Parts: sequence; structure tokens; C-alpha cells
Amino acid sequence: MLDLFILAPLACLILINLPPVGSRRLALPLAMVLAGVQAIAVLCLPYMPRLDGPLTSFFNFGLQITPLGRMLLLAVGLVAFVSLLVGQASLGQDRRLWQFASMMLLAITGMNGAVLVSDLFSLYVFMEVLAVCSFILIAFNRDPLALEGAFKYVILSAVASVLMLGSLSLMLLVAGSTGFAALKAALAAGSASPLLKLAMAGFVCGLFIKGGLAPFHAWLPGAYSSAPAAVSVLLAGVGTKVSGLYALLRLAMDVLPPSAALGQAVMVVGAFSMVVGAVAALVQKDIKRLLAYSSISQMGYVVLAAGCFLADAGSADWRLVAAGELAMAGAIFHLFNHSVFKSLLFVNSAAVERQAGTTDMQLLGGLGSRMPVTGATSVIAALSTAGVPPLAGFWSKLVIILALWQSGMQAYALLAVAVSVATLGYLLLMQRRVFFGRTAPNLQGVREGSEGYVVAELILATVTVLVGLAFPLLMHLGSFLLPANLNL
Amino acid sequence: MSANVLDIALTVLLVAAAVWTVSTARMLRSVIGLAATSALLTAILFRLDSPLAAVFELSVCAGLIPAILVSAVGLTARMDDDALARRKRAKLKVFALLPVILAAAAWALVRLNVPLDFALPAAQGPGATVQTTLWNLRQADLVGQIAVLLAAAFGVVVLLKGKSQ
Amino acid sequence: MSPNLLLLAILVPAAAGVLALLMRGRAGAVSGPWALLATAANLGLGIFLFDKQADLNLPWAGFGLQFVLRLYQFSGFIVLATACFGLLVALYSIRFMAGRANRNQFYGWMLLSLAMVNGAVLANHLVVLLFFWEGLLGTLFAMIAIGRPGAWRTATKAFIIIGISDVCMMLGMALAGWQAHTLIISDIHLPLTTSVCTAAFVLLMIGAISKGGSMPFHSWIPDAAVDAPLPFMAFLPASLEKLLGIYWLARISLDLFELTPDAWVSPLMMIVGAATILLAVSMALVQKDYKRLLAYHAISQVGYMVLGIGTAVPLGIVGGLFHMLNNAIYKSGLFLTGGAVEHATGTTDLKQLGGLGRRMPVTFACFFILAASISGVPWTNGFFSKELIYDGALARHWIFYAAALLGSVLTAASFLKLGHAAYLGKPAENSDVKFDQVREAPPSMLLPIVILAAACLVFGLGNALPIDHLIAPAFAGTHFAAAEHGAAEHFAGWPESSMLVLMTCLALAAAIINHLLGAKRAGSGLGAVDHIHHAPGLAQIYDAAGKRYFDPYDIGMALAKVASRILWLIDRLIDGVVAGLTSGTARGAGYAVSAAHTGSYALYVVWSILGAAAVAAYMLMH
Amino acid sequence: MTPQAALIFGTFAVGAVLVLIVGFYSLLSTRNLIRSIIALEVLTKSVTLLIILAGYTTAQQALAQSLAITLIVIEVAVMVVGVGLVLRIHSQTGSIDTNTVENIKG
Repeated sequence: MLDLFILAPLACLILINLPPVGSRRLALPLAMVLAGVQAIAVLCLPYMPRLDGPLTSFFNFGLQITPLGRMLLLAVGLVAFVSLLVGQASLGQDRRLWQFASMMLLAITGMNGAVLVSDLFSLYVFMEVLAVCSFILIAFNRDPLALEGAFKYVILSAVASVLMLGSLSLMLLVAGSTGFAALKAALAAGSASPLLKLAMAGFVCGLFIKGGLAPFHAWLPGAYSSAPAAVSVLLAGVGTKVSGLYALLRLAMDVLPPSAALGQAVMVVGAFSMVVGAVAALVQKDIKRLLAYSSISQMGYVVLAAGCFLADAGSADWRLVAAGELAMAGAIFHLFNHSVFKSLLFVNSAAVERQAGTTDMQLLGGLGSRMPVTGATSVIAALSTAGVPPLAGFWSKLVIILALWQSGMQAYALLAVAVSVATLGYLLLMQRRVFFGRTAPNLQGVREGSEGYVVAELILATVTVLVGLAFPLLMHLGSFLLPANLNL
Repeated sequence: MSANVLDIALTVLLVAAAVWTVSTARMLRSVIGLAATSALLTAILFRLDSPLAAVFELSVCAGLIPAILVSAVGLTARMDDDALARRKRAKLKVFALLPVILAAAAWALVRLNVPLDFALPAAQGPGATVQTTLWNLRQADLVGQIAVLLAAAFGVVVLLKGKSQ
Repeated sequence: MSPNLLLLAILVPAAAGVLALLMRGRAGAVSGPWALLATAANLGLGIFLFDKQADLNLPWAGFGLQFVLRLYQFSGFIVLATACFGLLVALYSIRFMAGRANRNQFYGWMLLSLAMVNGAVLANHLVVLLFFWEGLLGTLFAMIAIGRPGAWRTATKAFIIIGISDVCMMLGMALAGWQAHTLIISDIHLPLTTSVCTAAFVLLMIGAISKGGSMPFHSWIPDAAVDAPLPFMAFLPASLEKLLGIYWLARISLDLFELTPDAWVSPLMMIVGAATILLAVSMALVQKDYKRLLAYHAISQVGYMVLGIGTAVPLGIVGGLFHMLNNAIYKSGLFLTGGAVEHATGTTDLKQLGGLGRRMPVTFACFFILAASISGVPWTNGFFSKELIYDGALARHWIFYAAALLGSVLTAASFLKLGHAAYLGKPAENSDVKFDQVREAPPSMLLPIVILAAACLVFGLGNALPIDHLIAPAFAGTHFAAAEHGAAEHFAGWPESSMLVLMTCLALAAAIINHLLGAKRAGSGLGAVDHIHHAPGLAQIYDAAGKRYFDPYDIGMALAKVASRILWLIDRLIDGVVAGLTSGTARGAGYAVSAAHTGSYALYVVWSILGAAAVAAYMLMH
Repeated sequence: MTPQAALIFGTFAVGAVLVLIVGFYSLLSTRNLIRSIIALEVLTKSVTLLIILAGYTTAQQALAQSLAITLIVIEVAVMVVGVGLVLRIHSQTGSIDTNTVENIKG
């Protein structure tokens, strides 16, 4: 069954490229159906009696699904669907749509693969599939800034690969295998060895680059802001989350030994990203760039929580361990929430870009009355990002902050609260500049975006509101949301 | 001992080829340097009992990649030399630092008494060959390879086909 | 009674509010009656719940969070009171908001606010309380933002100011929860002896008084008065938030912590209260706008409540709570008269008004009663609550009493001015208002005003009713009641000390004399003092006086103006430092970070390598 | 690890690290976009060597070789896309100087 998550997109790709059947017009709808089916299939997964099917006996991918993975697969399906919707609304001709759909299918393959594999090297391989697709998608429109953004991503991503593979070879030396289980045992046994410490630090730093955590982040604002609208949605929503953050959380839970030093280092990076992203976002003039920095800041929360988990996991005090697990639950939840509300914000910016012709906030204003759905959903997303109750973002931040507090890391908790306030500040500033105030004369004729944008916005806004309202319910369906080994 | 002399010689040559690759002024020479580095790496891979990887490295990295790079250099020919070359010339000296770095690192390792020895894991059975490993244990990687090659192929179409906007 | 009924108090207004928000466009016409219906239902619930006890405990959100509500005398009383105001404001707004584009939003947010207030009042768990407390912040923001076109700015200002104080409150809750080892409010009983507990108290107090609108967290209120729809002022800052803020202040002083006169937070609260009274009232004195003037009084009156509770003696606390109720009544009533005037004339600028008393007799009569009440004229409810507070303050130190009394003088003076300027005298010249077309407000607007004015008299003449049945039960069961004052009858009835009454009367007289003198000098001064006017030597002086060179009233006013101006500057300075310094630093840092991104990928690679090296070095060293 | 194995490991590990340094130096100092791609290639050489070396040292050549082969395939893909980007940049700006990719700032 799980193999289908990797094979189905590839099969679709072949289908839309076959000469007889390959009507290019069907490419994008087919990809959308696939993404939608994936989102629904993931929701059904917990209720499937057995996950192995006829394919499993033939293929041997060694796939594993964890609750974290389910969360990510769901996000991938959802965001890919939305991204394809936006792509359809913004890209125009059939040929481009077909190319876009093909690249998206490959990107979905890469993301699903990265989420499902249980081998460090395979994880790297699928991350690289996603990365190559991302380079191409960013440069999809071939405008100069996009080429520049993509090129920097190529360079930084290659540096990340070098760090990760170098570390991987050190781990291979000790573990003799790259499977998660073998690595976990070997790393736990030799966690005092300087070589392994170096390996862990190197690998984690590679993931930091891929995930765009400060100070490893500098490629990210350029890539997000120069990419075509639909691609920004995908990248910000799930792309960099799968390749950097998901891997970090998965490794923290399934591979890395509990280590206070690693945890502390990870937390410092997380806190630094939180602050740097928020501070830089305060002064941005372009919506997409502001959102990119905001992404960095929000990922800081996730990494901070992951670091808290790593730092607490080895403690002898069960309360600390429980607090660490709570932090991990918060990190996972925040990752998902962020996927939803940040893609929503990017869809909003895409609609604004399409209708008003610019994302420069100095040229915008008063669009709320002209584009009511975009304006309203954007407010929802912004409030959720800033963690205003009862939206989804509030709960995940609350969980993270509670966990930090319980772990005795009050300073980090306070910092997280303060950054939350700053987040609210810059997002409200953005709202004010774009959607409120007086409509500039040249924007008088602006109308709401086409159905693609509106539907995408409504889907994501509904999810973020529903997740917020149904949070208690979700917590009780813990098996879906949270890893089984986290007992709350 | 003679084996080790060979090892050291190969290593030194590898590093030298890499230095030449990055420090030569002309782009074509640089590409040739990269091919030479790959060839030396191939030799080292043979030395390390990894013939399949070595052959792969030789055909792809010493063959295909330089070919692509040479055509790229050809397409951007006017750019490579003069202005950029002049800036590069002085930089060869920097690589004199490499032995210094090496010595410093060795000193630090000894001085800090970093334990480099570690227990090795049990080797797999002698039956494991590259083919069986790749096919039986690393199918996911194979799928990934297919996907990444497809992506690159599409990338060429998307990026290079047709005129720019 | 099933405890689950408590949920209705939150769910009914919330659901009604969400529905009202959905009534867009033409359906908006239904939103007014709908809101009336919903608030009436809410009032019914409030009456039903009053004087009952119930505890609701639902599991919520995992990790030990529980959704705990608790109904007892005090919370029942506040729920009932807010429900009353909700109904009155809804009734009033139907006419006032009629035809406005976003009225459905107004009603929607209003009902949601009611739901939030009910939730916050009933909450018995700090996190639950925080949830509703912050929710109220959201609805407040929305209600200001739907006002005039520029209201967004004010809304943001309010949001930031209250947000900051709410962060303080959050910290306070964390500290209190940590100290008490529980987040269940009714299980928290902390002595104010350790510094941590005191810090928690101060932080929670900041949250409470800022919700109540006390200084220094007040500066959004006068702005909101101008920008937001008028019923909003009557509804949120004047009644709901005061009730909630002071309720919470009383809870933390009486239940959560054991506030005693020895604790140094008691004088702190009294100083905050006294300063709020004096500063706000002296600013109110110079306002030229009906709504702004009232808004500054809305701030000033909180001072009395904070002062009363801060005295930490039973007299003062009961007075503070009684004053909370009274203030909600007369202040929302006053705001509603302002709305009636705005409805009739289209403006609230006092320079354009005058002589409305003849055209709007009922409004004027009600204004008279309400103004008498806020000024503390005997036999009104404001009189009795102020006397209690005076008594409490005098028990601590005469300086607080003096400040409160001076505040009363200025309050009375400013209301004399307001009444005179708006309702008496002749219609202003050069006014845009067409006075011959001014009509009394429609009955649906008058009715709430009349009810509120009547309530002032009823609660004044029969002050035993609210004190014994509403306030005293809330007071029972606390450490005060146990100590010495068991019987509640002690507080009701005519003030015991005739000296205090005398002083109050003197103060009122001083205000009236001041006003008469001033009005006379300001006005024509015709007839009565002609002979002195034309006396040799004095004529020039009076001539100058005619030109208002040394009119005592004007000089006093000018001085007061200067003082107010200085105070206003200080006020803005605080505003600027708080808002400017933090945002300035953040901006500076933002530009620095932004400038560091030069676009060179080599630099970015260097950052990454250095970052990796730092992480690796840290790992190797540990 | 036997002394003999340690010696082989040490020699090539030092070589790999030196190649890594050379690659990073080139990446940081070059002003030619194609050369920066070449620098990435050099870095990948170093990594390939490290992986094979790890496999040799632990007598797991089969595993290490399959990893290295996958790695080389990925390397080609990344390089092709990178070169494609550079060619596109060249066709738009007429230059492959690194300052053509320093326009996104702030």
C-alpha cells in the first residue's frame, strides 16, 4: 500500500507523457486528482487493517509510516492540490501546465519518498529528488530573479548535501548500515565518540540548510520570493518542511540518541531563527519576502521544540521526559499548521500578485474591499500564524510554550511568546498595507481572483479554522496526530 | 609498505588535481582538471576494492560530466578568460596553506587526545554483491535515481527549450 | 440544575453572534432584532443562573487541561449584570445602527463579546480564563475596527496596549500556577508574603486594571471613543470590560491572594487608583467633545474602584465593587445620551451644541440624573459607593481621601460644563447643526437611557438592595469576611460619618460656585455687576477681563490646560517610549539583518559553514 | 581497526578532507558561475571517496558502492540542472560573473 505513495505519482507521470493517451490537457487535472486522493487516503490509513498489498511482495522499499509521516503526507496532498489549483489559475497555456504537472508529480514522488523511507541514505536520495524538482520549479518562468534564486538554492543545497553525506559516511563507518534502526543502536552505543558527535552535528546542520534555519537560511527568502506563485505555495507549504524539518523531527525521534548538547545546540539555532526571521520580516517591503522570513521564524519554533525534545529525552526525571515529548508533539502539530496557514498566505499573495500586478506592499492598499475572500482568509491565516486563539496556530504554539516552560526553559518560553507578539506585529502591518486603508487609484479596478484562488483559499482557511476549533478532538484522536511512543 | 607509498602518492595526486582544477585560469583546463580528478578518484576506488563504483565514476564523472561542462563552457566562451583569469592568477599561492592546515589539524588531534579508534561493525556476508545489494536492499534508491534523472531531463526541457521571456 | 447549563451561557451568545456575522447585505436588517432576541435570551439565562451554584468540569485538549467553569454568587452577579447591559445596548443600537453597512458585524462581535465575558467570568481555570480573556481582545479589536474609516489605527493601538498587559497577565498566571501547584482558580490561595507571589499579583493586577481601563493602559479609550461606533463605548469599555476587569481585580485580591493592608501592593494599587482619578479627570475637564469627555471619565472612575479595592479594608472593597456596578450603570447611560445627541444632531462637538435641553427634555433629564450620580450627589447610587470608598481610603491615609475628593470636585465641574454646554444656554452660533430640526431620540433609544437613569436612583435610594444581595455575597467566604465583618448590613444605608457627607457637599458646592463664577465671567456678565465694571480704574481691568486676560476661570482653565497638556505629553511620551522604543529597536535590528543579506551566495555559504562549525564545536566540547 | 587499515583509512581520509577544503575555497572565491558548479563537483568527489572509504574500512564494499553509484547519478542530475540555470542566466544577462546573481537582497 505504502509503495503506492511513491509509485502512483511516477505512474501518473508516465501516463501523461505517453504519446497516445498523453493528452496534455489532462495532465494537470490528473495530478490534482492524485494529490486529492493522497490527502484522503492518508486520512484512511489508520483504519486500514493491513498496509501490505500485492505490490509489497514485489517491491522492497522498506517503507515505514509513522504518525509524523501521516501528518506530512496529509500536508503534502493538501498543499500540492492547492498549489496545482494556483498553478492552473496562473500559468496559462497547456504546454506549461503539462510541464508544471510533470514536475509537481516528481516533486510529490520525492516528498512522499522522503517521508516514508526508513533509511538515512534513501532519505537523502528523495530529498535530492525534491530539491532538483524545486530548482526547476523555481526557475519555471525563467525570469532573471527566479534563475538567481534557483541557482543559490542549488549551491546551498549542494553544501547541505556535502555536510549530510560526509556525516553519513562517518555514521556508516560506525554502524555499518544506513537503516534507521541500525543507526539508532550504533549512535546510542557510541554517542561519546567525537567522530559521531561530529557526524550528528554535520547531518543536523545539513538539515538546517535544507530547512532554512538561521544562519543557514539565506537562500530561502530569495527562492520563495522569486519563484512563481504556485511554486512558492508548494515550497513554503511542504517543500522545505519535508526536506529539512521533517527529517530533523524524524531523526530526533527515531535515530539520534538523546543528547543535552545536541538539544541545546538545536535549540539555540531554533531560537536564533525565530528572532532573526521575525526581525527581518518587520522591515520587508515585498509580501512574499516577508512571508519567507516569517517561515524562517515559524520553523524556529519547530526546531526549538525539537531541540527541547532531544535535550529532555535523556533525562532521568520522567516529568522532563514527558515535557520533551510534549514539545515534540507541539513541533509536529506546528509543522502541520504552518503548512496550512503559510500556504494560505502564499495563495493570498499569489492572488494579489495576479490581480494587482505586484507584491510590493508600498504600491498596494485597500484590497480588502476589492478582494473580500482573499482579505478575509489572509486575516485568518495571519492570526493563526501569530497564534491567536482559537485558530490552529494558537494551540501548537501553546503546546510548545507549555512544554518549554515545563522543561524549565523559561527563557526560551518567554522568547517564544515575545516572537509571537512580533509575528502579530508584522503580519498585521502587512494586512494593513495590503488589505486595509485606502485603495490606491490604480487599484480601483482590481477584482477578486479567479475560482482557482478562491477555492484554494477557502479550503486552507477551512482547514486552519477547523483544526483550531476541533483541537481537543484531535488531541483525543491522538493516535493519528501524535507518535505512539509519546504518551500524554 | 609499498602499498602505502602508492596510497599516499594517489592521495597527493588527487589533491593536486583538485587544486589545479580550481586554480587554473582557463575554464577548459579547469574542466580537464575535473576529469583528471575523477580519473584519480577512479584509481583510488579500485584500490579500495570498489570496482563497480570506480567504473561508474570513470564513465560518468570523467566522461559525461566534462562533456556537458565543455559544451557549457563553449556556449559561454567569451566570458571565461581575460578579465576573470587575471583575478584568479594570484590565488594559487593560497593552496600553499593546505599543508599548514594539515599540520595544524594533526597537532590538534594529538594535542587534544581525540580518540579516533572505534569498534567496527560486523561485516556482511561475502555473498553480498553490488547488484544484489542495489536490487534487493536499495530499491528505494533505484526509484529515487529514476525520479531524479526524469527530473533532470524535464529540467533541461523546461529551462533550455524555447526562447526566454 | 445541571452544570452543563453553564455552557449555554457561552454557547448561546456565541452561536447567535456567529449567525449575526453571517447576516450580510440585506439580511443585516434582521441582525438588530436578532441581537435583541439573543441578548434577551442571555438575560433570561443570567436571571436563571443567578444565586445558584454549579461546577462544570470537562476534559479539554489533553495534557491535563480541563475546561472548568464555576458558578457562584459573585460570578452569577457579574453574568447577570453584563446580560442586563447587553440587552440595553442591543435595544439602543437597533435605532442607532439602523442602516449602517456593517451593523451585522457590530451585533455579531457584540454577542461574541458577551459570550467571551460570560466565559471569562465563569472560568475556574487560569488557561480557560486566558482563552476567553484573549478572545475578548479579539472582539474588541474587531468592534473598533468596524468604526470610522481610520479606526484601524486605533484598533491596532488598543490591541497592542492590551496585548502587552495581557502578556503580563499570562506571566502572572504562570507564576501563580507555579506557586499554587494548580491552575484551578478556586484552589489558589496564596499569601502575599513572598516576592514571587507579589510579582504574580502585580502582573495579574496589570491585566485586570488594564482591562478595566486604568492608567497607564488607558490611552486607547479616548481614541476609540471617537472612532468606534458609539454603542460600543457604552458596551465594552464602559460596562463589560469594567465589570470584567474589576471582577478579576476583586477575585485576585480576595480569593487568589490574601490582600492585606500590610502588603505593599495595597498602597501601590491606591496610588495607581488616585493617580488615575486625578490625571484622567483633569484631562476630561478640557475636552471639547462629548464622547471624549466621557471617555476620560470612564478612565477616571476606574481609579475609584482600584483605589477602593486597594485599600484592602472591607469598607473600601465593598465600595469599590459597588462603584463598579454603579459606574457601569451611569457611564453606559451617559454614553447613550451622547449617542442620542449624536443621533439627533449628527455631532458630538460641544462647540457646535447648546440649548438641547428644550428640544430633548427626556434625554436632558436622564443626563441630569446620570451626571448627578457620577458626581456623587447625595441619594444617587454614585454617592453611596463613593462614600464607602472615601471611608475606606480615610482608614488608610488622608492623602488618598483628599485625592479622591478633589477628583470628585473636578468630576462635578466637568459635568456642569458638559451639561451647560450641551443642553443649556443658546444654540451655538456658526454651528452646522440645524437646531430647529432637532428632535428627541426615538423611544427605543430613550428607553435604555431612562432605565439606566432610574437604576441610578433606585440603587441610590435603596442601596441596601444591591449591597446586600449582589455585593456582599461575593464578599462572603473570603479572608476578610471571616476576620471581622461578618454582617453585610454594615455597609448599606446612609453613611455613618456625617463629616464625610459634609465634605462631599462642600466639594459639590465648590464645583457649582466655580462653575457659576466661571460661566458668568465667560458669558456676557450683563447687568449684575455693571457698576463695578464701569468704576474708574477697574474698567480697564474689566476690559482686559472682557478680553479674558485674567478671567479666573480662564486662567484656571489655561493653567489646567497647560497642566493637562503636560500630562498629555507625558502620556504620549510613555506611549512613545513603550511603542517607539520597542518597535524602533526591532526595526533597527530588522534593517541590520536585512542589510546583511547582500545577495552574494558566497557569503551565505560562509554563514552556513560558520554555523555548522559552531554547532560541531559545541557538540565536541560537551 | 588494525594498524594497516588505520593507515589506509587515515591517508585517504586526509586526502578527502583536503579535497573538501579545496572545493569550498573554490566555491567561495570564484567569480565564474560555471566554476562554482565545478567546485560543487570537486566537493562531491570528496564525499564519494569518504563513503567508499567507510565501506572499505568496514568491509562493506557492496553497500558503499551502491550508495556511491546512486550518489553519482544524483550528482549528474544536480549538475545538469545547475548548468542549465547558468546557461539561461548567460543567455539573459550575457554574463556568467557571480555578480549577475546578486540582485536579490534584503
